[in-house]
Amino acid sequence: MSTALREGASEEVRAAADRMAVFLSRFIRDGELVFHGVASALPMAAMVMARNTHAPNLTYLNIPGGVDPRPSFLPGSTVARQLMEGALSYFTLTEIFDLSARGKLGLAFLGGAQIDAQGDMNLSFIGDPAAPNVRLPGGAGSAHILPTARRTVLWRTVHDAKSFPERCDFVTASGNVDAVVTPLCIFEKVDGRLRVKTIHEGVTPDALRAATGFDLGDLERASTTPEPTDAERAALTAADPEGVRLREFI
Amino acid sequence: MSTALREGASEEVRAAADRMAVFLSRFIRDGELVFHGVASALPMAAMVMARNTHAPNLTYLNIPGGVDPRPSFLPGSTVARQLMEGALSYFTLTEIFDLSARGKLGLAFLGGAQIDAQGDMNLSFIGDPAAPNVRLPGGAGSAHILPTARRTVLWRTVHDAKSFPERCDFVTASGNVDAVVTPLCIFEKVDGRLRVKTIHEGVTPDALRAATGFDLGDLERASTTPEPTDAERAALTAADPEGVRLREFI
Amino acid sequence: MAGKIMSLTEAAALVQDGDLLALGGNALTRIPAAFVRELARRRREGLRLVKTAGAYDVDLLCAAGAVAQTQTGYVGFENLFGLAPSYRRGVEEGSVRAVEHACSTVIAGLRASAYGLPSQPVAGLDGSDVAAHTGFRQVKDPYTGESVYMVPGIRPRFAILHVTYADAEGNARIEGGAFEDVLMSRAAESVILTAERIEETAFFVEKPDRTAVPAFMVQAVVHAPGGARPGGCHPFYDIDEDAVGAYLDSASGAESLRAHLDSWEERDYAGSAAVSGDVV
Amino acid sequence: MAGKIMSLTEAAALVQDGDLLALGGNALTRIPAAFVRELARRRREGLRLVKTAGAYDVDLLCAAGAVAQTQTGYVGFENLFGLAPSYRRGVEEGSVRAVEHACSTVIAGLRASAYGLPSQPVAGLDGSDVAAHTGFRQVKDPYTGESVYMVPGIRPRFAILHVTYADAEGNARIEGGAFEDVLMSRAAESVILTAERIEETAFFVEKPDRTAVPAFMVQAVVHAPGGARPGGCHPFYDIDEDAVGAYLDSASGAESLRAHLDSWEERDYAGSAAVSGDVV
Repeated sequence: MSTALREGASEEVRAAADRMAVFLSRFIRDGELVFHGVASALPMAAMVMARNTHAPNLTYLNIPGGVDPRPSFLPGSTVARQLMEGALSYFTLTEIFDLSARGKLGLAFLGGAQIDAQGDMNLSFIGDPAAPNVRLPGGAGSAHILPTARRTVLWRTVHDAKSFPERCDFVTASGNVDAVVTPLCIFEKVDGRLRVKTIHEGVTPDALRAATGFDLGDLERASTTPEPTDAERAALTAADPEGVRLREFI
Repeated sequence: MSTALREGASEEVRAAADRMAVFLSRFIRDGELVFHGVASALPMAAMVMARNTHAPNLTYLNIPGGVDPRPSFLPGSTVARQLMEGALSYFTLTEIFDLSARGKLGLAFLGGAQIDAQGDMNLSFIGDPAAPNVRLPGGAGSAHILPTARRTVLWRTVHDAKSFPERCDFVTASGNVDAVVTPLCIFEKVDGRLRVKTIHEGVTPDALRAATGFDLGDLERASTTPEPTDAERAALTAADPEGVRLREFI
Repeated sequence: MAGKIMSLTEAAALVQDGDLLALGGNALTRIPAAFVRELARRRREGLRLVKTAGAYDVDLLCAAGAVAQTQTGYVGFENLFGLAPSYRRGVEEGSVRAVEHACSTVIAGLRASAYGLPSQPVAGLDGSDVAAHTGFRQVKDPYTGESVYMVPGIRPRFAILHVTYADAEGNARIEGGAFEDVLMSRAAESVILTAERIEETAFFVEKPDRTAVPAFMVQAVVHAPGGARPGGCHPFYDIDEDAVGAYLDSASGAESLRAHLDSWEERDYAGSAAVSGDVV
Repeated sequence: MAGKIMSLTEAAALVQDGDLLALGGNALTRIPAAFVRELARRRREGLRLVKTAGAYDVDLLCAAGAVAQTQTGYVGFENLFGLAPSYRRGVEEGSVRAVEHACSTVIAGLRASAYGLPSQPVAGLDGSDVAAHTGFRQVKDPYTGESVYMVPGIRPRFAILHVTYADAEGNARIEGGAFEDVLMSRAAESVILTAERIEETAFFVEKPDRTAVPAFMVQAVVHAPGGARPGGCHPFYDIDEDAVGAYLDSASGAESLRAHLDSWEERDYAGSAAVSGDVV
């Protein structure tokens, strides 16, 4: 099925998935304790890739609890048993929350259905929370992790004005956001507000503005995101040969 | 060494140890969750004995964490690894405190250096706590267990006026005391005060009064503690052939 | 081997309308799927569900109209199938009250009960609307003066756990991720186990450190091979994506849901029969 | 195999005068005995010790004049030898400040730190003088209004744990009772392990569920065979009562204590040497 996914995906989607996985992986520092949660195919691929490239000493933490697993293949669910294979120890989600609470979680990847100009995110409700238009799945651990992890990187595979509003309809989580990775750009958080750090190749400033619901201000400082290198592409393919990362785009 | 202990103990001490172990065991109800802590040779012997007699379905809990262990021999330290042998599961001290806190611990045996007329106990300080004459070891879990376990039974191998004062120098723990077992008698707690329930054979009321630091009131209601039966003696010997229970009398 | 073993139907009958239930497993892994299907067949109503990350289990009970309230950090089908349709519909229509939690506050509420406390402080939540929306209150820490959120105790009537191995008395071993199952067993008033395999007690004596739930906490044991399907259960089977997809197709209407439940009935009851035969 | 392995002397040098140390094990089982002897040899001062039930480890450091404060539920030699003489003398003379705890409040204080909280509520203590004596404060639960004792966080600079097996990176497996070691490792800023055996990392991959402390929490690993003696360490040796008695005989004076420490020096240093030889 995953192979079918890869075969069936358009060139454009495949390029976006590869870029986002590579760009996420670049935020991982060697030696760091790094966590991803549920529904996190892109960070999973990014973490396995980073371990095989610039961050061989990262400690990989996840919800099933396998510390530094060597999965035989990347599962479609990021809570599946493969993330315990080859682990050195088990460290449950409860333990990961505690670790973060005491300031020792290095980096966490967290997704958002909405990410606003302050870098706050929403995975709870679209519309009035008391009578929502859309009940979203909920923020899982994000309300805990975002303010307690040393660094967090958010991502969203859709970049449009609804997904990136001036203010979320509901703030599920707020906190230590280092960066936000989208198919169009990378934001960084400066003085409490998202600022475009780099724009991906082929994306015009006008297209980025049109796709974003909040004022991007001056884009002159923004450079072009360095494209994935051949080495990064090769490492990503080796980490995720079946293209599980594409699942986030279906 | 234990054999030496048994050989070396006087007839009187051996009789006192046997009685107290048997009397403690009688408080165990079949099917109950029962706990003893550190420095608890008598309850350890009583629990193993009870399991082999009237309480085959007790669940035996202890500090090393072995649930329902089948120790190859009874250790001198009641925190030793023998109390994990043959266990079905491990249940740590932390878990036992939590179990007690949520009202599910059936019975706990707890010792006291002083036990007062209210049934409160002291394992902390003799004299002024700010400048104690004697620093005692501390109450271990008793301040937590005494008020939260469904029932507790206290014991002390020395029955004299200093050990049984009207009021403890310091109340280490207070709570749900069902009974207090001594070499001379068994107290029960009625309306917030210890009352003699039974007096052991051969102990006169006058001797008991002389050995107790608080007013025993009317002793007419007190009957004689039924002596250990032959079956109980045999079960005790089978449970503790080396006489580890005698260690509490050295 | 009688002990606490009963049929799936008998065990499901222990659950009353309106009960607060903690469901073990996480997302699509080691979920008590056969048990929730049986609750749906028995037409339970007004259930309140507790889970960090739910998927098929929470959604199916919502589809069956069995749920009045959820206390969850996440309900969805991840990148496999996205939002949980019946849960979503129930919340949006107002028949299901979604008490918004972070997974960490579900854990804190369970900890409060496990520790015999009325509530449990929790770190995080700064800047989030969750605390105000859900009504988590703060206290001033009596030493530092800082404000700390307290999560009220979550005390399920039952923890419903699908475990890898159990004996007839209720000792349970979990292979693979244990998630919040152990904590749920401590927080709940009682525990109902469904188990892939029923083993002799000697199996547990061999590796007592692997016993996740001691027998004395457990009220009922159901032999339920395949009881986590269409979810996965290490080491026996992985998530069956096609079967999850088939559920999602069927969950849109009462009739198709009934057909879904019927299609699982024989498999769901297979274990209960086996216990009085093969396994004893 | 270099990793985090160092000699006993090097590891003990990580401890500074005045540090707050959590000591693993319980009573006379799996205690970090070689490590505390080395602290005594290095003439550390002003240490503050955390333990639920201490014996030889706490008493020896008191005998050496190394202790300013203890936070313990119990210190003594049980029915084997009774009161802890040097601890007792230190407290009675005023050189050691005994912060009176129940074992459960030590655990609550460690939980506070492990959970990233300033303090942790705890059940029990009703009617006890411990709370007032030690200064545990109460808060009103914000939901029920009932008064609850809060234990301030206990955050040791190091958890000092003697474990059965470790690898060079600090993965640790404990056989027999784990006591509060796991919680201590989470509550402490860092962890120093002494280990009966140093194993390859593959040993831990084989049974990851048995890894009590993951490597990323650990700063130093010392190979210390017999490192719990005269205490016991399953499955290698039981409590050596004669040796405990010999310690108690020697703890009465500075000179005899020095002789006691000297008599253990060769054994205590045996492992450190072996690591760069046999074990690599």
